[in-house]
Amino acid sequence: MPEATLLANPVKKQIRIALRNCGVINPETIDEYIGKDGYFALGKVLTGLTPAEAIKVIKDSGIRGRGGAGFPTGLKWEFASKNNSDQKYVVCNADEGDPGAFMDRSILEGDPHSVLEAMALCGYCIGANTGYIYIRAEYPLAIERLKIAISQAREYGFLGNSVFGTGFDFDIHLKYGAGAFVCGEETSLIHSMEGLRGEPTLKPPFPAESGYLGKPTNVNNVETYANIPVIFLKGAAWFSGIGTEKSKGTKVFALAGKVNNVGLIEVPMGVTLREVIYEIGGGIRDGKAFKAVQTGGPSGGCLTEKDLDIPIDYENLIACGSMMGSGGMIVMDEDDCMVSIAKFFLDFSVEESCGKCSPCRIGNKRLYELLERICTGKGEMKDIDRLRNLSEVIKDTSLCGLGQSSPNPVLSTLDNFYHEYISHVEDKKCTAGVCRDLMEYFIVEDNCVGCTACARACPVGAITGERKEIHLINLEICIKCGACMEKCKFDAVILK
Amino acid sequence: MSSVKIELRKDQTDKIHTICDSFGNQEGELINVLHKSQETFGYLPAEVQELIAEKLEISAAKVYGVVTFYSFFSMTPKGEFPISICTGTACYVRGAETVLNEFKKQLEMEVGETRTDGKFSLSCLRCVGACGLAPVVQVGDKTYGRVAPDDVKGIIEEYLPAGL
Amino acid sequence: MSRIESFDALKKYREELNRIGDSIEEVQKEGGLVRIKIATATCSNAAGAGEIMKFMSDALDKRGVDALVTKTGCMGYCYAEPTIEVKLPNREPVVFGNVDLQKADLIIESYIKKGEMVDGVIPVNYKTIEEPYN
Amino acid sequence: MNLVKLTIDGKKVEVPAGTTIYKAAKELGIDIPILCYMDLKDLNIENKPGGCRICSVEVEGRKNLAPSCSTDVAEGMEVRTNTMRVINARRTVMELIISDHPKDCLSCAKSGSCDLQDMAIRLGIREIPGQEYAEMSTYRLDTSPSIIRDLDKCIMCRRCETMCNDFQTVGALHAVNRGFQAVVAPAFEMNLEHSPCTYCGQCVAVCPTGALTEVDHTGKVIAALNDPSKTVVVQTAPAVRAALGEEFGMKAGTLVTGKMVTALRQLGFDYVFDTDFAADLTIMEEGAELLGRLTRFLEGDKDVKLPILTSCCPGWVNFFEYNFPEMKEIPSTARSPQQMFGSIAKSYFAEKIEIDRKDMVVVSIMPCLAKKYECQREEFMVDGNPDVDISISTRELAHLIKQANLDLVRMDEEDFDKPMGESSGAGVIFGVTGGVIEAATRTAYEIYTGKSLEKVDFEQLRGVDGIRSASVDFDGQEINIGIAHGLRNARKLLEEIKEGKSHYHAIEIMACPGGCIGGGGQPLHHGDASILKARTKAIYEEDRNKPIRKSHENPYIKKLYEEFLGEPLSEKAHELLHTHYFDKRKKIFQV
Repeated sequence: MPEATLLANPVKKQIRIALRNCGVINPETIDEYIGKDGYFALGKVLTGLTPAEAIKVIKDSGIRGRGGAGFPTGLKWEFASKNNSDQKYVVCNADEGDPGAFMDRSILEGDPHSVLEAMALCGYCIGANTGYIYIRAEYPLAIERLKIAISQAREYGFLGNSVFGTGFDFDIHLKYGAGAFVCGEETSLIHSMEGLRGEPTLKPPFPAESGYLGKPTNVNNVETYANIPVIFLKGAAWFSGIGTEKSKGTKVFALAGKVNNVGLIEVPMGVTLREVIYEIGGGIRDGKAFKAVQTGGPSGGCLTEKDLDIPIDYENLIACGSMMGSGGMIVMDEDDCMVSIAKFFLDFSVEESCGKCSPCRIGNKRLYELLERICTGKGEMKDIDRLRNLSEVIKDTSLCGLGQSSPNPVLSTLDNFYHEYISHVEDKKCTAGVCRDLMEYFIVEDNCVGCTACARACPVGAITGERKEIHLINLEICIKCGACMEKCKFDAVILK
Repeated sequence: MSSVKIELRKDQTDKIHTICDSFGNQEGELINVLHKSQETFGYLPAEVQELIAEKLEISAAKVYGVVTFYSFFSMTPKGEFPISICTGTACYVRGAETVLNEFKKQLEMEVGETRTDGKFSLSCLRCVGACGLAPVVQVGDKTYGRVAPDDVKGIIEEYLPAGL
Repeated sequence: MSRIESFDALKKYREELNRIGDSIEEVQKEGGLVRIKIATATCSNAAGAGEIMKFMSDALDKRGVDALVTKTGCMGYCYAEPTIEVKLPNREPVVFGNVDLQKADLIIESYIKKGEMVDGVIPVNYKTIEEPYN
Repeated sequence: MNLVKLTIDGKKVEVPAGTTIYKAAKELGIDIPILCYMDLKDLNIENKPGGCRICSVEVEGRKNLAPSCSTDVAEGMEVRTNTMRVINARRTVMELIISDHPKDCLSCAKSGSCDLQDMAIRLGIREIPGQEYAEMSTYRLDTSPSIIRDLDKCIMCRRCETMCNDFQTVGALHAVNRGFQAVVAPAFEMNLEHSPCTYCGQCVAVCPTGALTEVDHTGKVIAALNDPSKTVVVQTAPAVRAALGEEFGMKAGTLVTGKMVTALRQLGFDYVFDTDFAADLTIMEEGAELLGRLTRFLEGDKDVKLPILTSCCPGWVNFFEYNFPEMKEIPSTARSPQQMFGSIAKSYFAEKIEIDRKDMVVVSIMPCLAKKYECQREEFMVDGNPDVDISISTRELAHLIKQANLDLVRMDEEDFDKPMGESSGAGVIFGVTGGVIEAATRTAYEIYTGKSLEKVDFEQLRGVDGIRSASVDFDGQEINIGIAHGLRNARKLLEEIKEGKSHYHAIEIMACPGGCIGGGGQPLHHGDASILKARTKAIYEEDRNKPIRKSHENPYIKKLYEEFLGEPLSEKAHELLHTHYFDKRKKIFQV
């Protein structure tokens, strides 16, 4: 057979656990899931392990929450199991709100049963018989496939009364998010499930003590649950054999931005960013130079060349000033302005702040305004000091995870790209050529044919030049409207 | 505050009652009730929120407080062809902002507005999860991937063959 | 389908499914049945997977190729959507990326009908849970 | 009790488990600044959203700062309330809050009694960095008959929301919008007039800034006093005398009745009367109504509406008109003392001094903001001329007195004018929860039994519990009495009646915590519940000191009936002293 051109590097850097069935089985057919040992973990645990033994398996596996903070899942289950109550709940957080992360959606669309099975397992472990999946309303296909999966699982008896004839009852219902990033935070999510504004409340009490409707509640995200059945099938030792000392297993990343092979990847903890970006991601697009990689979404930070060889795990990312987050990984190249990137994330945090606590409600707005000033050439050196102090106070005093991490993009760009801030403030230059207010229009002599189109378009008469001679823009007069550039047919007007 | 004042028809009030009933008139189901109502009416005018408040026996202020908290809920009717520009991170770094600006310029409207002729409304959304196709624009159910500012005119014209 | 009342019943049911699977493979070997999976996650659909799915089913039918076309979830190759996996009898499955209508036509005519490789293949670059780690 | 040992600023303290850091620090005399937090202990009202973050402190081993108002102590905890990290954070947060707050303190209604202003002073805020380019969140100004909402000044402490929803179950206010635009507002950000607001004013009473204030009517009072063609009559509600002194630095619970009378006279009011007189009148009418219904009931009349509900509190009246319109026949038809006063002043008294009612201006000094609305109700007007022209709050009166260079503290004590300034102790206790029903009981007992009360004080009707019940022996006939203050509690009693489960013959309801002494027009308690207690004590003291303790023994009341009204519930009494109620459950949006 003749060799075909390959679209990616065939090196097997990835290992698919959470994504094991995505792109493999038909998500709308439960038989295909069963064909992949689906619901075997549930059968095995219900018929062979006590809840305490089952929790021990999860604890031994070392799996930590994949939603962002990385709290040990087994410990979380243990807390919920130890709080006695007539009613407890299992909640799946599928309110994936990180702009640039879509692994949870892909899992729900590609392998919904794995999540259902894991929730039932969790229910058995903590003593709950009702589960809720809190899912973004913006995910119609995932909702559709979940509905199909739930009805099939009920039909087969994997959900409902006395699963596998063991007397264990468990059922799952859907609750819909309505577009509020803060609802990714557990207490906000629970309030939203209760039909309230998704505002966070102080922890403690943790949901494991007092969650949905005041009852002990275990909240994990989709990717965490998707790992669970495999851990029971292949054993805690197998799972903990993958990854680093403190971070076990794999992590799914949504690799996006300026890499060639944008996509969903699942890598063992401990691979380096360099491997991810260059070997899996196929390097930077259009041969441009790598500048930064942003992980952890609006709560994370921007990492640079110097961080590329650090093994990815929860601790290392935090040490570098970023975080694992839910798994967005956005690669940036030389054309990206890091001040603008920080501004972009702050814009997001301003929009998504719930408004309950003052540092987040007002502080993020002020951070945004400072960045806006810097990007438009109005920044002063004292603004940079203010940025840092404000960022630190917001982190220190905000009520929930959103405010406690929203300044991270500012702090990490200040740490790693201080020179870009300085050039915006002192030299009034945006080297990446992104901040329009800091750029000026020029005519490239080699391209200009002297057609006079630009001069005629200029509303303020800033362009001079005789017909068939090279034209010139008077920067003192230019109002940067861009009309000349639009009119020029010879690419002779540039912005730099 | 809603600027549109409407009067609900009997069949519409009945519909809301049916929706509330289907969720057992439970206070805790407010968000689900709002979703269903918005699905039915296209948006959530004040009158609908009042009816829901009455049925679920909660204050209208609370319903309004919830509606205005979540960006998915809208109190103004969407355009016939709602245009949404993804401004997730992946789309942003691949130029979503310039695409958005082009839409604003071409349509002469701001984000969050519905054109007076009711044809278009313009909104931003956070990550549709099609990061591989960034930047992404949705018009109704149709998704456009790898959109460049130059494509914007063409996209609009698909829905307005006679021009603007 | 009736309820699966016990873990043993699930094990039995799984065996039954395996037998059906085996028999499909038998059929594939003997009858040349082609199995095609099309990624139909949100991003795939946005890139036109629905159109490809319809085209493949219709075209294969019209052109007399015995094929089983099913949906599957995201394969992870967002940069190359739409993606489809084709499994010919006695061959390892092959994933093709950037499949537009022209490419789909080419896949049918060259790879499926003649077994000739077509450009734009996405190699398997991950391990499954069945493979040993390290 | 489980005790927990911890260290705060190097000092050791032992407190019960479950105590917050804030309260533990208080034990040590460390006053951590708070802004959104509010604890009205005896009333079970606690507002701790943990939102302002001003009370942040450093806790050893914790990565971020902890809000001391809502973080419980733990064994061995080491807390620092004054490190530079804490001080910097607190100042920065304060600067943030002020950066989104108007700086018009000079003309702000709250100036001088504003918690935010006090905090700015305490933290030594001098400039707001970046104020020149800081966007401010702005909202439409809302002026209602009683309350002004200037939400540009809202700092999202959520106290008003707690009062409106948890304490009052009125549901007029709720947090709306998100992020920078988040604010507390009525549905659809409409005006309060188009909401279920009862004007109880509890939102105003707890607002730490000038976001919620009363509509100021002092200008109108000055204009009336300045008009030589007008005879200006003033009436003062019982709760005012127990609180006015606070505005002049006097201890909470200091009675200033005589000083207040002098001050009013010096301000130029032509007649200084007492609402307590009208309270006695209310007892005559309401008592007669109660006895009438009771007698019919005991005689076997099944249609009679029992329990009878008091109707003195305008916030409460607004509440049932909106929430329980189907029960609008149950409350007593007796007008409130404010309105009875106005009606008698502009008829009986106007005749006596031979002036036209149009030339008389009746001003009421009330602890209440709903009274402003009440006096504007159409049914309390004669040919467009209101029985009560202007109603001002205790706070507004204090402003007037200060404007006139009068020092209340050093003022002589004078008596009210006659005839409408004479009152019994029963009229005084209208100002506290349980007082109206106790006053009614004193009179109803004697009229029903024909016997004289041995002991006038009905201790079983007093107290601070939200719902209280007691039985009074009417010479062999048990009369069951219910008392509620706070509209949440009122709602519970109303629900019982609706379900036919109520065993009461009479129920007294007051909308505000502790009754009128905790009204929305009173000097601000700034979250200190002991102030309400002290005022209550003062009211009962005034009652004890009165030579006459029962309404029906007030000689001027007797005279009023003899000369003018005839007898309680007479046709004339009905016309002047009774009212009827309306169904206000209309669509908010369709108003």
